Amino acid sequence: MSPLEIVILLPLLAALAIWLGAPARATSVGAAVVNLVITLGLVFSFKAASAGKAGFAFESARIVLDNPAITFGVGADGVALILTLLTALVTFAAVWQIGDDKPAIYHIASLLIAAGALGAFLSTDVFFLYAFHELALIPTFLMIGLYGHGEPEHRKAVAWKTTIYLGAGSLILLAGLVWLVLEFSGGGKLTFDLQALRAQAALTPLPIEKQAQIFFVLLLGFGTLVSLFPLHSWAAPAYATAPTPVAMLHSGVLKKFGLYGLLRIALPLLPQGAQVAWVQEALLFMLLGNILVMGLVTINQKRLDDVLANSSVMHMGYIFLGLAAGTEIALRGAVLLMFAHGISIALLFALAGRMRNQLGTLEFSKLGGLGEHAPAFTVLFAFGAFASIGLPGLANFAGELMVFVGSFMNYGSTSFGPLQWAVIVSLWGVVMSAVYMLRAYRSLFHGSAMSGLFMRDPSFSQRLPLILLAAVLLIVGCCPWLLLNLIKSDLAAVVAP
Amino acid sequence: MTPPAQDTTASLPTLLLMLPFLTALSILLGHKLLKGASVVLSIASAAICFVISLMLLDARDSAPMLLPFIEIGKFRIGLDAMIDQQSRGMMFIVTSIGLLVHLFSLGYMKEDEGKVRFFGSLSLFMFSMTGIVLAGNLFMMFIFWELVGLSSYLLIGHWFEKPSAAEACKKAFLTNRIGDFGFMIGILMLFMANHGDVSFSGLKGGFAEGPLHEMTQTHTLFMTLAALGIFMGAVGKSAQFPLHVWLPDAMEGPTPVSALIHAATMVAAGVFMLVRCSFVIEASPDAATIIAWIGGLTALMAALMATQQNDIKRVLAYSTLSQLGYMVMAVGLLAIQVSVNHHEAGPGHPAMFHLYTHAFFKAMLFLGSGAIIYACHHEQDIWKMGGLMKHMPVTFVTFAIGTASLMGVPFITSGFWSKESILGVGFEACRPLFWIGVATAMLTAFYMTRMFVITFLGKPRTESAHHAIEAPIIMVLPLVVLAALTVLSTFESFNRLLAAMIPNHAEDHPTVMIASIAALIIGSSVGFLLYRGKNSDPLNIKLFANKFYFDEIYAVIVKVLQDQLAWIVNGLERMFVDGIVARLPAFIAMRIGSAARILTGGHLQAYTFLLGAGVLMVIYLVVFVLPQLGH
Amino acid sequence: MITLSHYLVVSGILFALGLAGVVARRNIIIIYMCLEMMLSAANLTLVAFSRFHVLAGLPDYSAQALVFFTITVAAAEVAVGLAIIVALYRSKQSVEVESVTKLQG
Amino acid sequence: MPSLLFYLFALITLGFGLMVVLARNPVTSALSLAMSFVGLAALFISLDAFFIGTIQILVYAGAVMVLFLFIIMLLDIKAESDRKTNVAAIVGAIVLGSVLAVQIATVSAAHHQSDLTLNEAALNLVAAGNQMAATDKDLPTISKDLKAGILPDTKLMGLALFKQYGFHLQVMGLLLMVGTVGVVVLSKRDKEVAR
Repeated sequence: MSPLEIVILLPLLAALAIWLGAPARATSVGAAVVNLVITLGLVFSFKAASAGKAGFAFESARIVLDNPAITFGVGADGVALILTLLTALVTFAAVWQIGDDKPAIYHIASLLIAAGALGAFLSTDVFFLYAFHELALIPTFLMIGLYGHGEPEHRKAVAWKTTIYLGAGSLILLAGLVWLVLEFSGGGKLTFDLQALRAQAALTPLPIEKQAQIFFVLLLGFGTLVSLFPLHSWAAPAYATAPTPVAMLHSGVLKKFGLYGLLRIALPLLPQGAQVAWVQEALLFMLLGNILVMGLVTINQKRLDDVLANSSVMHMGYIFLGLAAGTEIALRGAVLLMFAHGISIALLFALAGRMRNQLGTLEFSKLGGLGEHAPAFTVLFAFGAFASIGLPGLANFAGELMVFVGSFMNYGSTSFGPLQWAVIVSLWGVVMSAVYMLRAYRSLFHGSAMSGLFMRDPSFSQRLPLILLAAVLLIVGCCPWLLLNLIKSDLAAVVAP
Repeated sequence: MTPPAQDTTASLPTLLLMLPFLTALSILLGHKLLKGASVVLSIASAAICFVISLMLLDARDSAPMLLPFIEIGKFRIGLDAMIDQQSRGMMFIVTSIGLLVHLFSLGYMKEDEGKVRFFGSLSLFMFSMTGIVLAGNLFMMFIFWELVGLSSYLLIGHWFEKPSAAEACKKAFLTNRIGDFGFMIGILMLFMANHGDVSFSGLKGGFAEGPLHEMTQTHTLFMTLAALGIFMGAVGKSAQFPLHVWLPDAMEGPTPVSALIHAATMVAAGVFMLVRCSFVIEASPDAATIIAWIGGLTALMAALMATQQNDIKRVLAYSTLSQLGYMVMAVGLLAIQVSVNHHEAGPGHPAMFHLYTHAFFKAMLFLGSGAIIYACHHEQDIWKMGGLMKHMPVTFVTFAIGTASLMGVPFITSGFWSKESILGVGFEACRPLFWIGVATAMLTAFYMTRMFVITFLGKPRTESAHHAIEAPIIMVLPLVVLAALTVLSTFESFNRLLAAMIPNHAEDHPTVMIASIAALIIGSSVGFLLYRGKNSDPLNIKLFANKFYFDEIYAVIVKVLQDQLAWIVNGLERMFVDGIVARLPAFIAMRIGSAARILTGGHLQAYTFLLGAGVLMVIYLVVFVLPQLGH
Repeated sequence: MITLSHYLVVSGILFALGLAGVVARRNIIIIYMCLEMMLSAANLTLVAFSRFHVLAGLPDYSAQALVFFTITVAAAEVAVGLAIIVALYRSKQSVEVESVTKLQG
Repeated sequence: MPSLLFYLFALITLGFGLMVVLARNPVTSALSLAMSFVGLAALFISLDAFFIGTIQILVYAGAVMVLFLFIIMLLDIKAESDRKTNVAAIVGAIVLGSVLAVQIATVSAAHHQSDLTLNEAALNLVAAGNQMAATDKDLPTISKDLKAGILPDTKLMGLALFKQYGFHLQVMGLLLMVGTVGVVVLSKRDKEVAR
C-alpha cells in the first residue's frame, strides 16, 4: 500500500469515525497531524524515491475496470507533492481552528474536502482525479448552505449559486475530458491513465487546431472551478459566506484543483493547444479580467470577508498568467504561487473568521484600532496581507516574480507581444492589491480603537496553526528553492517545443 | 534540498546582510522573552554591521554569491553581492548613520511603549538597506527595494493610533508601489533585451559589447522606455516629482526614523540605484534629459514649498526632497554629458558625492530637530520655538554646522563642494538646469536661514520653548559624531577612503562658483532680514504653503480614477458579468422551467399529453428514423 | 376485398380516438373509458395479425392468447381503477382531473 | 357481402368511439362505449376469433361497462359544463390523435402483408386437422372438428392457453387476486382519515 493511499484514506477514515461517534476535535486534529507528518516525510524522501526514475514516485495502481481502463492509481511528482503539502498544512490549520462550540459536521466536512483534494492531487487516473474533486465539492455546498454566515435566505442562495456554477463547470470539464480521452483512444481501448495518455500524446499528437479546441473546453471547465473571469461570480459570495474552515480549504486548496488539472492534463496532453493564438488571446483576456476587473471590484468592497474573497479571485489571474506564458520558469512560478496563495489566503480567512467570532462584524466602517490590544493577531494578519500583495520575503513574491520573468523570456526581442503587454498590465494589479490590502489593514488595525469594540489576542494554542502558516510563508518566501527543487523535470514535458 | 555551495569570500557580506535580519526575526519571535534585551540586541547588531562595513572598506572588489533564491537549471535569481567602491562607501554611510540613529533612538524612544517594535523594525530596515547596497543584480535590488518600503511603512506607522500616521504610512507604501511598478517593467525589459542577465556587471558588459550595445542605436525608444522604467523606481523611492507627495507625510514617523530613512539612506537609495545603472541612462540621451529635468523640477519645487512650512520636520523634509532632486538632476546631467558630449565619466559621481555629504548633515539636522522636539515636549511648530540657542548649546552648534553645509557655505563645508560639482556638470551639460540649480541653492539658503532664525534666535515664544533643556547625552553624542563627520567630509584626505564618491574635480567655470556664492548670500541675507525678530510669518504664499495643491489634486485623481472607477466597475461586473454569465442563463432556465411547469404542474391531462407526444416521438424515431440509419 | 390494412386502420383510428379522449376530457371516468378503448384497439390489431398470420392452416393462437390476457388484465385494472376513483371522489368530491394536482413534484 | 359487414361494424365501432369522446354526459359515453365494444366484438368474429369476440361482449360490454355505469350512477356524476372546456387540451388532443392516426396508417400501409385479403390468407382446416391428428393423438376432438371443416376456436384457444401459456395463466390468476385484494383495501374507509 502506497503511503499516498494512506494520506488519502486517513481523512476519510477519520471523517467516518467522527460520524460514528469518535470525539470530533481529537480525531480530526489527530488525522491532520498524522497526515502532515507523513507528507513531510514524503517531501523529504521524495528525492530518493524519484531518483533515476521517470514519471511518478510512490506509485501504486489498483485496476478497477479493464475496458475502458480505469485504475485507482496514485503517484506523486513534485507538483503534486507541493500541493499535497499545501493541503496537509491548510487542513491542519483549518481543523485546528474550528471552535469547540461547532458541531462535529464541521470536522467531517473539512476532512472530506481535504480527502477529496488530496485524492485529486495524487490520482494518476483522470477518472479519479475528477471524481475526487467532485467528492470534495459536496461538503462545500452543504456547509455553505447549512452553516454559512448571514441570513438563511442569503446563504441558501449562495449555496445554490455555487452548486449550479461549479456543477456546470464540472460538466463542461467532463465533456472536455471525455473528448480528450476519446480522441486519444483512436477507436482502440479507452484509457484514463495519465501516463498512458501522455505516452499517446507524445507518440501521436493531435492536430493543432483540435488541440486548441479541446484545450479551450478544458480551460472553460477548469477555469470555472478556479473562478476565471468571467466565470467567477460564484467565488466571492461563496467564500464570504462559507464557514471559516470551508472557506480556508476551498479557496486555499480545492480551488487549486482547476489549475492543477490544467497543468497535469491540459498542458502535457495538448502542448500546442495553449500556444495557438486565439486560445492564448482568449486566456490573456480572461486573466486580465481577473486581475484588473476584480482588482477594482475588490477596491470597492467595504467588508473584510468580501475583500478577501474577491482578492482570492483576482490572484488567480497571476497563476493563469504563468500557465499562459508556458515557459518552464513561469510554470514553476505558477506552482509556487498556487502554494503561496493557498497558505496566505487560508491564513487570512482563518483570521477573518476569528475576528467575526469575537467582534461580530467585519465591516470596515465599524472597526478600527485593533492593533492596540491584539498585537500578535495584527502581526499574523500582516503576514497574510503582505504575502498576498507580493512582498518579497514572503512566499507569493517568488511565484509572482517567476511568472513575470518567465513571460519575458523571449530573449533579444524588442517588441512586446500580447503576453508581455499582459504582464505589464498585471503588474499594475500588484499596485491595486496593495491598495485594497493596505486600506483594509489601515481601517482594521490602525487608528484609534473604536468604542465598544475590544479584541484580545488568541491564546497561544489557538495561534499555533496560524503561526505555522505564517512561518511557512516566510520560509518559502526566503528560500523558494526548497519547494522549487522538488519539481525536477515534471514540467519540462509540459513546455511546448 | 541542499543549498548550493557558497562562495567562501562571501562570509563577511553574508554576515552583514543576515545579522540584522536574524535580529529582527528574533525580536519578532522572542520579544516577550527578551524584553529590554531586544533593544540591546538591535543596537549590537547595528554596531557589528558598522564594524563589518569598516572592515570591508579596504576589501578587494568582488562579486560573491551570498544566498540562493531561485535556481532552475541555468536560470538563477540569487542574492549576489557586488562589492565595489560605490557599495563600500554607501555601506559606510548606512551603517554609521544607522548606528548613530540606533543610539539616538535609545534616548528619544525611551518612554515609548512600542520601543521593542521600533527597534525590531529598525533592524529590519538595516537588513533591507544593506541588501540594496550590496545588491549585485536588479532582481535582488528590487527585492530589498520593496523590503525597505515595508520597513519604512512600519516605522512611519509606528504611532498607528494617530490617524495621520496611519494614512501617511499607507500613502508612502502605495506611492512606492507605483514607482516599483515602473521599476519592475524596466527590469523586465532589460532582462529580455540582455538575454536574461540583469546583474550589474552583466548589464554593463551587455552595453559595452553585448546584445544591448547594438540596440542603443537601433531601438532607441525601447532603451529610453527601459531607462525610464528603472528611473521610475527611483522616482518612487527618492520621492521625485510626481511621486514626491509621500515624503513630507512620512514625517509622521518618529524623528530618528526620519533622519535615517527619510533623509540619509532609504530615499537616497533611488540615487544610489540610478548611479549603479548609470550606463542604462547614458545609453539613452532622451531618458537622461527627462531625468535631469524631473530632478531639477523637484529641486526647485520642493525648495519653494519649503519656504512656507512651519513644521520643523516638514521644512527639513522639503529640503530633503529638494536635495534629492539635485542628486537626480546630477545623474541626468552627467548622463547627458557622457552620451551627448561624449565625456568620459570619472571614477566618482557628483550625485554620489552629494548623497554622501548630504546624508551626514541631513541626518544631523533631523536628529537635531529631534532633540529640539524632544526638548520642547513634542512641539514641532517653529513659530512656537525661539531662542533655543541659549537653552540647547550643543544642538545649536551642530545644527548650525548642518545648516551651513546644507546652504553650501563656500570652501569650509562639504555641502558646498558637492553642490559645486553638480552645478559644474550642469553648467556644461544643460544651461537652463544650471540656473534652476542656482535658484534652488538660493531658496535653500533662504528657507534654512528662516528656520534657523526662527528656531534658535530671538526670544522663546512659548512656555515649552522657554523651559527647553539640552537633550540627554545619549542623544547629543550622535549629533556630535555626525557633526564631526560632516566637517571631516570636507577634507579630501578623509574622503580618500570613499574614493568612488568623489568625482575628480576639474576646474570649474568661474561663473559656477560666482553664481553659487551669490545665491547663498542673497538667499541667506534676505531670509535673515525678513525673519529676524518676527513672531509670525511676514510672507504668506498660499500656493507654496499648500504644496502646489498636489495632495488635493491627487486626492481627486485617486477618487475619480480609483474609487469611482472601482465603484463603476463593481457595478458593471455585477450587472454584466454576473448578469450575462450567471443570471441570464438562470433567468432563461427559470422561464423554461415555469413554461414546463404548466405541463408538469400535476395536471393529469398535461401528463397524458406529454405521454402521447412521447409515444409519437418514439414511433417516429423507431419507424421513420431508424430504418434510414440502416438498422 | 377487406385486407389486413383495413383492420389496422380501424384499430389505429380507434386508438387515436382513445388518446384524444384521454387528453381532451377532464372527467376521470371518461378518461378511463378512453383508455379501455385504446386497449381494445390494440386487441383488434392483435386479432387481425393473428388471423392473417396463418400457421399450418390455423390462425396464430399465441396472439389471441395475448388478447385474452389483455382483456383479463383490463378487467382487473378497471376494478382497481374505479375503486381508486371512488376513493378519490370521497376525498375530493369530484372526478375532474383539475382536482388531482398532487402529482406536482 | 363480408366487406359490407366489415364497413358496417367498423362504422359502429368508430362512430360510437367518437361518441365516447364527444358526449358530455358520462352515461352517454358509457353506453356508447358499450356499443363500440359490441362493434369491435363483431369485427373479432369477422376475423374468425369467436372466443375473443364472445368474451369481448361478455367481459367488456357486459361486466366492465356495467361497472362503469354503476360507478357513474353511484357517484351521480353530472355532465361537464361548457365553460370549463379547455381549448388547449382539445387542440392537443386533436393534434395528437390525428398525428397518431396518420402514423399508424402509414405504418400499416407499409406493412409487407398489408394487401393480404382474407381469401388469400385462407385457413386450411383439413390439412391442419390431419397434421394435428398425426402429432397430437391425445386431442381427437380438435382434429376431428378440423377434419370436418369446423374451426374449434374455443378448443384451440384452450389448447394454446393451457399447453403453451399455462404459467402465464397462473400469473394472471394471481394478478386478478391481487387486484381483488387491492380493490377491497381501496374501498375500505380508512377510519383514521375519515375522522
